[in-house]
Amino acid sequence: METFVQQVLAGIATGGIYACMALAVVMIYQAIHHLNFAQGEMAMFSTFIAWQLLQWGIPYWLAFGLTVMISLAGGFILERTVFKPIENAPVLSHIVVFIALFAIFNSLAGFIWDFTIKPFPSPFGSAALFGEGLIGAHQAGMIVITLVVLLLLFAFFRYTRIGLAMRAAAANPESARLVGIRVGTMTGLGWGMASAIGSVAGILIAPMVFLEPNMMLSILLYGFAGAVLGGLTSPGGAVFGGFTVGVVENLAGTYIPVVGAELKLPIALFLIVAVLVFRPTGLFGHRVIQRV
Amino acid sequence: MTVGEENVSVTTPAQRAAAARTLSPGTALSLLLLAVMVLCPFFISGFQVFQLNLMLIYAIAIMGLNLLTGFNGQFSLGHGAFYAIGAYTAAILMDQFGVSYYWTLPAAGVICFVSGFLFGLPALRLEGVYLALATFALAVATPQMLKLSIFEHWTGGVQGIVILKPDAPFGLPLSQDQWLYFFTLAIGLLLYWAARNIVASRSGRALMAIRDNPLAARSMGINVALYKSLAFGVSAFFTGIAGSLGAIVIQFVAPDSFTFVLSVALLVGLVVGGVGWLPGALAGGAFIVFVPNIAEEISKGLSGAMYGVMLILLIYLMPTGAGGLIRTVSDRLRRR
Amino acid sequence: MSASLSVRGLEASYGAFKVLHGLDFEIAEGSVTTLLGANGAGKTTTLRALCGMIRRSGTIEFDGRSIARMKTEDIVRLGIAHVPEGRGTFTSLTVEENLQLGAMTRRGGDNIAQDIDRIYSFFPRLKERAAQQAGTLSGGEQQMLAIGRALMLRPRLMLLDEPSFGLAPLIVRELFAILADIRANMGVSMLLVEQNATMALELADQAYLIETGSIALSGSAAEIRDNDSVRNSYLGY
Amino acid sequence: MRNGRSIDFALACAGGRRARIPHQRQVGFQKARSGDSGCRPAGVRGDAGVNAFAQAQDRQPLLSVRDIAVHFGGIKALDGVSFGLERGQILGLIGPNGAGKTTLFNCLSRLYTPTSGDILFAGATLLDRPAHRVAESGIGRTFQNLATFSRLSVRDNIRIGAHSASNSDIASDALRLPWVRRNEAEIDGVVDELIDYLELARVADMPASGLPFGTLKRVELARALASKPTLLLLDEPAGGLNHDEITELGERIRKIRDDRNVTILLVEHHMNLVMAISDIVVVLNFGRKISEGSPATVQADPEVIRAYLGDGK
Amino acid sequence: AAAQDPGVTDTTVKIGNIQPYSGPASAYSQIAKTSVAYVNMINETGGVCGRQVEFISYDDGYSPPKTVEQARKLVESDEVFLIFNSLGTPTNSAIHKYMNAKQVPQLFVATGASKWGDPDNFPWTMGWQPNYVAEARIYARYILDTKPDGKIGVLYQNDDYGKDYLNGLKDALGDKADEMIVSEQPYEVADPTVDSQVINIKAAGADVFVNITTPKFAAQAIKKAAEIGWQPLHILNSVSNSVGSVLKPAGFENAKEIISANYGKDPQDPQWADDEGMKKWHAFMDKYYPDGDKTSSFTVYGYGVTQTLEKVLKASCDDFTRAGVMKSAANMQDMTTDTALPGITMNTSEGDFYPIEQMQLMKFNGERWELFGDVIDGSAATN
Ligand SMILES: Nc1ncnc2c1ncn2[C@@H]1O[C@H](COP(=O)(O)OP(=O)(O)OP(=O)(O)O)[C@@H](O)[C@H]1O
Ligand SMILES: Nc1ncnc2c1ncn2[C@@H]1O[C@H](COP(=O)(O)OP(=O)(O)OP(=O)(O)O)[C@@H](O)[C@H]1O
Ligand SMILES: [Mg+2]
Ligand SMILES: [Mg+2]
Repeated sequence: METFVQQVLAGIATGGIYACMALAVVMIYQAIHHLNFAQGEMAMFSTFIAWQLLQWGIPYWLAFGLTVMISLAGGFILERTVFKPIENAPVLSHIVVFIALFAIFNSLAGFIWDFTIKPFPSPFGSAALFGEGLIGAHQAGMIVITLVVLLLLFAFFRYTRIGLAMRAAAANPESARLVGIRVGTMTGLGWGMASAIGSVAGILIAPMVFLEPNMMLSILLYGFAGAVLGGLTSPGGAVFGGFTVGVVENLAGTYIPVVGAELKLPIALFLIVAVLVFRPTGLFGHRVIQRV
Repeated sequence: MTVGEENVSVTTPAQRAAAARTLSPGTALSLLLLAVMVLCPFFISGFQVFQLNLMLIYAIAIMGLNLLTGFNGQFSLGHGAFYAIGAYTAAILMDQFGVSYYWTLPAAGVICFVSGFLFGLPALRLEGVYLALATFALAVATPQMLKLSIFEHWTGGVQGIVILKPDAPFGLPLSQDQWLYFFTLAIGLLLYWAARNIVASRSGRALMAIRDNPLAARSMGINVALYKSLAFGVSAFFTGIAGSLGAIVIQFVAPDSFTFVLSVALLVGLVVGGVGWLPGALAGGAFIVFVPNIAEEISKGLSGAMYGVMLILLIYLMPTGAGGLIRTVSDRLRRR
Repeated sequence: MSASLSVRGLEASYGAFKVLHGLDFEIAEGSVTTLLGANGAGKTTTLRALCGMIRRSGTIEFDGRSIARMKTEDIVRLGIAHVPEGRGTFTSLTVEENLQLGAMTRRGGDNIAQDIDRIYSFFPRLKERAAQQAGTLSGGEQQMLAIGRALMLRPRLMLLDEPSFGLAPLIVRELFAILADIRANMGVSMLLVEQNATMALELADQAYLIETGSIALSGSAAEIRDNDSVRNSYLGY
Repeated sequence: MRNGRSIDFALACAGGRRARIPHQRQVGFQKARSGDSGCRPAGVRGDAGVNAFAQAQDRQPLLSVRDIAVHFGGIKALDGVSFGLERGQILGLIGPNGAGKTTLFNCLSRLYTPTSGDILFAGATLLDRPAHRVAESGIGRTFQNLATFSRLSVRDNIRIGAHSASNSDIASDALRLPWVRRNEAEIDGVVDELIDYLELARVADMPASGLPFGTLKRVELARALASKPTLLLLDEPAGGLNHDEITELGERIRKIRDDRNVTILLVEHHMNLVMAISDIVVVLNFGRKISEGSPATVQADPEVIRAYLGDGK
Repeated sequence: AAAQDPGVTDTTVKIGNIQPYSGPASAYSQIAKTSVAYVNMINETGGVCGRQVEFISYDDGYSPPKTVEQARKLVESDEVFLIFNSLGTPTNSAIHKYMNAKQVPQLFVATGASKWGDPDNFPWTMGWQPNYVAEARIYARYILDTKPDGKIGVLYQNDDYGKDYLNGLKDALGDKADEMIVSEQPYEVADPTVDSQVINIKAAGADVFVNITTPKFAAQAIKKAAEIGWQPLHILNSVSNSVGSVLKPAGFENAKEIISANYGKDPQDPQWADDEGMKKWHAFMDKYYPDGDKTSSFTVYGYGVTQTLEKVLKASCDDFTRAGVMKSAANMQDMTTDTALPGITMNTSEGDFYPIEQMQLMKFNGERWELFGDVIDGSAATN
């Protein structure tokens, strides 16, 4: 029983990591109706930027803000430069370019900052809060920030015209142009926001897993899983999904005999796919009906 | 007879003629290519033959992926899994049961068809991104499954399985590399022929109809669920055979040989070769084998980045892959 | 009076295949011009070319200002609304969101709500479906939505590609009444592509007949109405 | 074994398809049907189909819609509609936008399942058939908003129409076995005939995307006919056609009914067309049937005028 | 000159090397970079046996098929003299047979798996570092001495490396293994954290924590254990006992009292500040690999292993053939390197292909490792 509670708490703590990333995933999905496989590496790169700024002695929150700004601009510019030439290329070609970006960011980061792990400071410290330190001050802080980002995102899509424009641009670019939406700008903005959220996620995650070029490799997958489980169209769902994945994974690893420990991740993923089979657009994603 | 068609009609015969004209160069070209592929093993080093062999093997795997993604519109980031199943089938059969290498191919094919078909069933309900995640999950889970200690007796666990490379039969004056190359080439041609038949057949049309418009396809009497699963099965069949060939040529299988990187490589190969264009698989295979080496030549420390940059440039050069490029070029020629 | 839209030598093609072979036509301020033509003649292509949805060449002047090089979104921002062939519904969004998008480029959210109500008063069915996913609407309902969305822009020029497509007779009549009303009270000029030639010619001032991408016949609506070939093939009397 | 059966099938179907002389048409037609029922893999085809054809000759009507309702959440797209349709008739189905016409079509092709009510086709219920087994029972359709296979050539689009009327398995297809080749030849025969019949020769080898709207409507018609339907559902076939083309279409529909003995259910908003070619007209409004009868009676029905036609006439 | 083996001329010798420069394992490529730098140093100081060394290093991204390709490229088209220090167990396994069939030395492979010392079946393959099994034995014996009735929890990487350690530990504990080991928790390299595993081990009531992890996860585990206020007897495998790249990130206060074993000197450890060997190493780093990471144990490793190669090659001058090199590799007597701990020597023979088998235990005092006990021979640890 005690183990159970501990594993759940630990699951929530790591789930926080996934939830952060899941938000970034939802953001990009709303903007391009697809997953960006380079997103994790972009977040990692942003985190290195933050780390560099801190090394230069810039105070934490200033560095934080700067990084978010840089990532926002970076994401926007990246989309406008790299993807402009292939605007009309099929989606698979875009996915391949995501993969290329993945390779580029990963290898650049290793080249610039090498592969040895780096401690990353937490603004909240690591004091044990409860669960005998299972949820420390940092985890708590991270969860709070995640929820704040969630609210902002939710409001953005629900109540702002630009949010609506962005969804429209992703859903039907041609018609979007016909109502005067600058589709390119919207996509760029979407990338910007996604990479900004990604940078926040990275900065919050790094203190827990240590900063290094492969930091996000698996976390992105968990982020996808969380977002997809919750429903890619629902920020709230994504966060819920993230936490669920964290908890389920731990419980699977602890309680499923024989293979549990060895197959933590596969089992978690299997469960998610199982859920999808029954709710093909995730737990909270809204179903788009096709008709003739 | 309406105006619109007059319009069209003007162009059609021209295009038909053009088609006729470009057809012969097309076949000529492919025959030339074939000739080159048959002859070159005699003029290059064993190691290069080995590389070409790998290229062919990846091409076969990509061809399988193409049937699923290009012709049926289902998106898979997990084909490395089927490649792995094929490879392990071959390795286990040869290592534990002393089966001769050529019998492992059909076995691998069948096993992969079944697993592909079964995976296709839940995948039925998933589309686009959701399917992408499911398949990606499969890719990520594969090495861990292969490591699983309860299968260790067969899979050799983390240590993997070492197998022996076959010699050329009936005392043919061929090195192991050359023999395996021709073996692979033959299998590849056979599968290519089969793939083309499928695409040109009733089943193939059903697959493409589902890709273009599932609802209409259903109303035309196409059992969408069945054909989608079949697509997965057949696709896995091809990729699995490629996997077993891979195992035979590499002489070794281990979980680390089949990480998600492999699945991603196959997808990249598919797109570079041209989605929905079977011969593109060759270009894709070549990309998988050679481009990383080129990237490494340029810069060791940044080989990853170089690879990425080259990939992007390639996509700029041919946004719809080699297939698309060739199509546009031949269109240009036509208009002359 | 200043030509609201004037087109000279408009050409457009799809890939290798040229569809428009140099069209010239005018739309006077606040007037309605209609394009007639068999299917495949190039009417839709003309409208698409005008608002930059396909590559085109020639001179296109809107209020004396060339829009031949402009991007679609900028052209729309000048107040040119397009009811496209195939309706271009945002199928995954709600009916209401679709209408809001129509007003996307209008600065200030001021009286958008009123305009939406106005659209609802034109097409009550849309009001009943306001919160529904637009993709589930019936064909005709989606057509109404497309028209409503275009009106939300408060356009100065409307490009209407078969607005009566799939609408019930009663609604068609109402639609033309609405168009007439808008034209009269708001001075909106219109380029109308319509298979229902009878009603189109009733509404229009000017008319052009397109055949295989070039203008075969032009004149005032009245003249065209009396042309025999048009009578036979478009009006049927 | 498998092949053996399929060869009979080819012959049987051939027998059916070659039948062109009026009084034999009926017979030949059934041969074709029972023929391909014979060559379907066991299990794919239930008894419904077979009964259908047994009963088809004597029992009328061909189609009877019995009090069907379709509800989407609160929306009653269809709310207890009943009508019958006899062999060889053309029934015009009209009504305001959103009245439920397409929804009814979607029920007939089993893309939707009625909330209540039943649909009998040739005496057997359709509701126990999945959508992909409707075509083989003899119902073909076109779509209101084009649903062609855009990347495929017109010819392939039509070939796909013949899917349900032929048979193969992916393995034999991959090996291009003799009987597969025979089937393909069989299909191509049907397709070529339709291409001539609907004057599509000029566009036959072009991709569907980018063809003019009216042409694509004809492609859909050809595709539907390729499955040798007994009942043909046409959803607004005249959309985007001018007066001339509509008259032409009207004649074509009649012709199809006559020389292919197809029964036709037609949804259209072009009154001249509907009233010109329909034997009976059914009017829906808000998912209910508000009127039924000969074109003349319906046109005169004040209810219909108020709800649909308007009195501007 | 007499018939020479491929890759050798009177003035040059080609050495091949395979390491993951790309992909998840790319951290290790620092080793190869160090080797390259070291070879430059050799060449500037006259090369070996009057020959300049040409060092060809390829990337295999830690993927066995790619390793095979690269190995064949080195052997068949670059025609290298030998392949040196190729990294990884699965990768080396993939070329194990090939290298021996081709009779090309597969020298000093960069993995501690026990299978590399099998001269009867694989006379052309030799390891270098103490193998994992041997190291595990040392820990087992330490546990049996200090906590004979301790409850052991093991955190191990779920691959050959982790399992070698685990098995080594088990058979050294002998029949006590079952009762003593209360929890075995595997983790995947793909796991973001090992928190859950650490918690399970603690929950199982373990008071001895055997931490068989690579640097990142080692640091995580150390940090986590401290966060949840768990102070077992913490044994950390040598793979991750670098002060600079593990203990510092994990936090010195958290790393206090950790036990580990080592055979090389830690560059961060002040006690080697004016040690002859380490001075050489620092000089080398400054001159030949200035942008190298001095806090990482990889650069030390790279220096040590390449120096061993240098010595072996120099020992083969009179018979500079592949066979000759293998002979002198199999004939090390109390050979040492600048970076090896005092008293740690390399010894090999026809029957013994394990160069380094000795290690010394050490305890972290909060800022540096304190060696204690005497140098232990892992191979002899149990008997
Ligand atoms: N996307 C496209 N690709 C290639 N050709 C096209 C494309 N769209 C239209 N065309 C061709 O351009 C010509 C004109 O098409 P357009 O849609 O303008 O006809 P239209 O006058 O609008 O008639 P309708 O609307 O009744 O189809 C037609 O011959 C058509 O085949
Ligand atoms: N899947 C669905 N979900 C919700 N509502 C639906 C769905 N399908 C149809 N409807 C509603 O049911 C009503 C009937 O739709 P249907 O397409 O049958 O109308 P219709 O008679 O074909 O109209 P039209 O003449 O415009 O094509 C419409 O109001 C539509 O909004
Ligand atoms: Mg048009
Ligand atoms: Mg309808």
